[in-house]
Amino acid sequence: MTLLTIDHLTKRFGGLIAVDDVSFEIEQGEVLGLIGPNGAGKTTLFNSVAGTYIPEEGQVIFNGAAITGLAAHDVCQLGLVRTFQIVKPFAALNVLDNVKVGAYLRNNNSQITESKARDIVDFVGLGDLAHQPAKNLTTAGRKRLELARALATEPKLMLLDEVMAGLTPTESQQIVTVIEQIKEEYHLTLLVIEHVMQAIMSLSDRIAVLHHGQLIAIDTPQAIAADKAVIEAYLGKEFQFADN
Amino acid sequence: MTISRDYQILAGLTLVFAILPLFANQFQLTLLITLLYWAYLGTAWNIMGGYAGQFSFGHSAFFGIGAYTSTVLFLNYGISPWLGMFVGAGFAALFGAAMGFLTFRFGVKGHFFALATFAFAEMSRLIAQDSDFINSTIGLTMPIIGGDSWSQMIFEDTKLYYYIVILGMLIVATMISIWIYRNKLGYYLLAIREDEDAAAALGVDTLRYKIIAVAISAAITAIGGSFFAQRFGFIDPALVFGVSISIAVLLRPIFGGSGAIWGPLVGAIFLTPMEEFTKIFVRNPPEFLSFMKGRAGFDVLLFGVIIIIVVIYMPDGLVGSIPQWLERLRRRLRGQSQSATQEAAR
Amino acid sequence: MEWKQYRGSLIGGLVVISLFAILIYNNVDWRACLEPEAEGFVLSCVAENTSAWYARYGVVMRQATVSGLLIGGVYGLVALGLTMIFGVLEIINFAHGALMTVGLYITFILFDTFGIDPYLGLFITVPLLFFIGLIVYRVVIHPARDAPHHNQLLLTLGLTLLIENLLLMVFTATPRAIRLDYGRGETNILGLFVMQFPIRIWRAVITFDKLLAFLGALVVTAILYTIIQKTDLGKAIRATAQERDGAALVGINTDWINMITFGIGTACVGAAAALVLPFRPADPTAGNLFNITAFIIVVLGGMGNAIGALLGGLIIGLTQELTGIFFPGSPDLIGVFVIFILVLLFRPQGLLGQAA
Amino acid sequence: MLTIENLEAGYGDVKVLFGVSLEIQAGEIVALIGANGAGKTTTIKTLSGLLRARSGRIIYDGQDITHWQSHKIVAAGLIQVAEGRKLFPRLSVLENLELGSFLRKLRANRAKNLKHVYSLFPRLAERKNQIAGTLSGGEQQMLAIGRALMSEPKLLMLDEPSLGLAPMLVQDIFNVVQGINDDGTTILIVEQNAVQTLRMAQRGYVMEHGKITLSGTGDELLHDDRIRTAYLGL
Repeated sequence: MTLLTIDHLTKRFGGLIAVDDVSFEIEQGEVLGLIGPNGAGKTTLFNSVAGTYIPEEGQVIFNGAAITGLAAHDVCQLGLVRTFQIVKPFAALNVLDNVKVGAYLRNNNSQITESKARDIVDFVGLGDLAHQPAKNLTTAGRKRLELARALATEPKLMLLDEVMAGLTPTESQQIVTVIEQIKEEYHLTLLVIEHVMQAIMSLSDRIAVLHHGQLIAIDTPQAIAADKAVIEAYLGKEFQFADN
Repeated sequence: MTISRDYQILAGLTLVFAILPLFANQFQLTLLITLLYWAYLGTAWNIMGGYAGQFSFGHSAFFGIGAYTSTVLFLNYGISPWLGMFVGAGFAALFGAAMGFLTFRFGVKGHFFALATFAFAEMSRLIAQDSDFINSTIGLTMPIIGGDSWSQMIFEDTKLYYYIVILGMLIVATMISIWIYRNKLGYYLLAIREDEDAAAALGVDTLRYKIIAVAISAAITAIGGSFFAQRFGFIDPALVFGVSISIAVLLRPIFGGSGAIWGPLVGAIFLTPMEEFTKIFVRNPPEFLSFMKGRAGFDVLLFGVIIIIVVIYMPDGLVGSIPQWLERLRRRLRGQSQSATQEAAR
Repeated sequence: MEWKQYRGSLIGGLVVISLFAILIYNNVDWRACLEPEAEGFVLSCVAENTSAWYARYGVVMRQATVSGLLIGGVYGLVALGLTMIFGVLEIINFAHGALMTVGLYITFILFDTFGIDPYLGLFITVPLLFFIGLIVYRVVIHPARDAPHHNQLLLTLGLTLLIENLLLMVFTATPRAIRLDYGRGETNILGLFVMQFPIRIWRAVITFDKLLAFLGALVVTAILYTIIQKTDLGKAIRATAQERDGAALVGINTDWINMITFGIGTACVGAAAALVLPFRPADPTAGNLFNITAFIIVVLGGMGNAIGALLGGLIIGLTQELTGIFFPGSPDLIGVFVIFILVLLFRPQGLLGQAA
Repeated sequence: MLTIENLEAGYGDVKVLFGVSLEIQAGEIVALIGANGAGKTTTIKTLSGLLRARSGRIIYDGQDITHWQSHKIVAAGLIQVAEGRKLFPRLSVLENLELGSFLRKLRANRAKNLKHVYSLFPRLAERKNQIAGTLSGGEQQMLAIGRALMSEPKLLMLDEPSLGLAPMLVQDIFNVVQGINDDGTTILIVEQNAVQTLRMAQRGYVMEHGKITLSGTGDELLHDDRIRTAYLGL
């Protein structure tokens, strides 16, 4: 079943076309990676889907409903949640309270919310730090917190924006494990922007490549790694020659 | 901290403040009334400025609406202030919601929002000064009834009754504040304060919750305005709509710790005696400072200094900073003992 | 959300429509106004328009307009200082008016104690206020430069309370006025020619001190504008306001620029103070009016916009005086606040500012 | 000429550089390449004093400049062309260039340097009165480089000069960079465009996760499969 359909989406900033007529679909239970060089329009695409920007053209259909141009909180209400590239913890609140903000979306009862948040905090491995203010967390901790908060809103689809940026390889590996566990345990569908290639290659079922705002390829990781257009986009035109 | 713990503290404080008047003379009782009154207003401001992080620099608008509504209803229609103050609260909440909707809807944020609240307050003052049906600049005076009347909330003989009223108001306001802080609304407001985009991404309707915060804060403030009118017996636009009210209202929570449940009360406990002290000081300064005798302005000057010091050195207020200082002190002590043992090891 | 995209053009449109309505109503050839031959075309257009307007409304209107424009020049100067500080430091300096009050008292002392003419005193008040600005920046603003915006606003509010009440303690609330012994009747202008004061333009009375305040404000504004536009320092200030990192990368000491800018901004109110003291007595809160109007002008003219400050000053000066006529009995400031809130709501980047 | 030892830096509580060490000899073109988020820009920002180093040392011309303020670093001839250009958008092209020689000791040579920049980029001379914010992307990049040249760099650091430019323009920019180097200016260039950069550079460093993982001459790196690994994770 198709969970999310992005249909001819275009987003402009003044004269700049940040997202240029992009269409693809995400199946229920799938992990779709989204890659592309700096400035390719990945985050803009995210923002246009998640309600931060209003796209000029095209449609976004989520779970059978058109969500184009809906406000971020309404999109979240429907079960589509996003994380931020630059993590945005509620710095003064402790870890548990951060997650409770997410959990309150489905629930008004403080006790139930608390125990649900507690479970999720333990699940992402922040159990020992539950009562630490979020500002005391390390980068890796903040990324986990970002995941936990998003998870607490009981989403069907999670958009992850560079959860591994700024992490050491070990930390990245741990986050990949957490994401895989999340996917299994909560039966989630994921759309993942990532620059750490190793991670995204192993995590994704399919990978979509954006370049200059356009979708230049969408395929399995193996096929993408061999794709001429993708290599060109990343390394420059002449890499094949240099390779020989 | 669980819910019951906050209410335990409140119960303990209530007990203390219930006993205190037994040992207080008339002067001290006045001081206590002033203290509780500012703690009450600070608590109201704190819901909007502290929890939701929407820095209001125009609370005098709500205060004045409250004061004028109950007073006009009382003087012109004989409606008891006990009822009138809730009507005033309703008006203030509506005004606050409208102001909030206009400003938030158009994305006015941060210091621009503060300026907008200031402009709204100044405008309401100017309108009040220009409105004949509320006696324009001359103001309104409560009748002298020659005694105490609970139904009219005028106590000419027994100050203690005002104390009881304001203590009750503070308890209710604090309970509301605690309830908000410990429930969904509070979490949402804090989330909005910390990061609006992140809150929206987690499903928080930020516009709606910000307006709710303004409305609640406005309503509580307005009731404080009604109390002021009853106790002081006289109001005019400069007095109740003036900038000085807006400043005074935010001073206690900022000093005590905005965004903390007990910040406004802690701020009031520290600042009220200090204010009183400076007044006495100016009235009767020591020999070498005799030139200050009778000079107005010293108390407010100190407030200015306090604000500057608070912003630079303790932006989290007393409630937030004291634990940090203790932590730093502990760390320093530990560091010293560590280096001492290292020395010894060598 | 869609509304957001249009609100700028809508408010702009409303302003333009109402302007045209006034012009057409007065049979003014508005087409001439659409040819921007010079930078001052808007102003000349306003002047032309107003002249037609006053034919109908008589002498009160004329007087209000002239007074409004004259004091508007000073408002513009005060706002220019505020907008510079905001442009570079991104701080809304609430103490701007209080610093002007300091300037008023300095001018008063110079006159009262040392017998120095206020206009001559400009050469003392301006540098003095510049240095006071530097000190205030170092001691109060600099330590909190990374604090959240509303805390910085609070900080300058605290500074206002401090200054106002310090002045109150020292000078008490009694207004301190000075009286020039020239500028009434026949006045010799620098030995060049003799003029009769007050002069009359369009049958409106213009006193010597107000005219001088207006001209002085224009001159100071022009000097400052030249400094900002032409000198390396001015370019560095603009560069820092536009792109702080870029400025650092060409070797500009941005922290130093912060301080200098605060000093210059404060020097502006020093000049304004010396210019208005002859007709506005000093009291500890005398700067408040200028402070509030300056905020509104800055919001109106667009934060960090020098031309906008001057234009906004004239508009606010006019508005203030004219609301007094259209709504008799209503305090002057109310129309100004209405404009303020409208602009905040609909065009927070200011009338001349670029869309965010 | 420039030695970095064990540099650590980051934003707020987030650490980005985990002990970066590299060396640049006078007259070289050195390339610093790597995937997005590897820490290249952070390295350059720390070098030019926009970011404070947490630990480690930066030695330039025999002086420890680790804790210098950026205007002092500029005065020493270490000039950065920043990612995103950091032009002054509402100043004219000429004013932008003039500010390049803001420092007093540079003002004497302003006219001469301006002539030099105009000869490198005739387009800038044509548009000298245009507001910088209205230039095209390629012109803005030229202006950014031109502004840096006005500061008489001894060591010029270019951060992603090809970002967002059409391929033909990229080649132009690279030619100019080569030319600047031929005139005797040492160059550190940060790029995603690995192939072209390594062709031009004498030596290169590859960055991953805030560390230098590979280094060698341009040719060596160009034929190293590990580059591909660093970029595509294969």
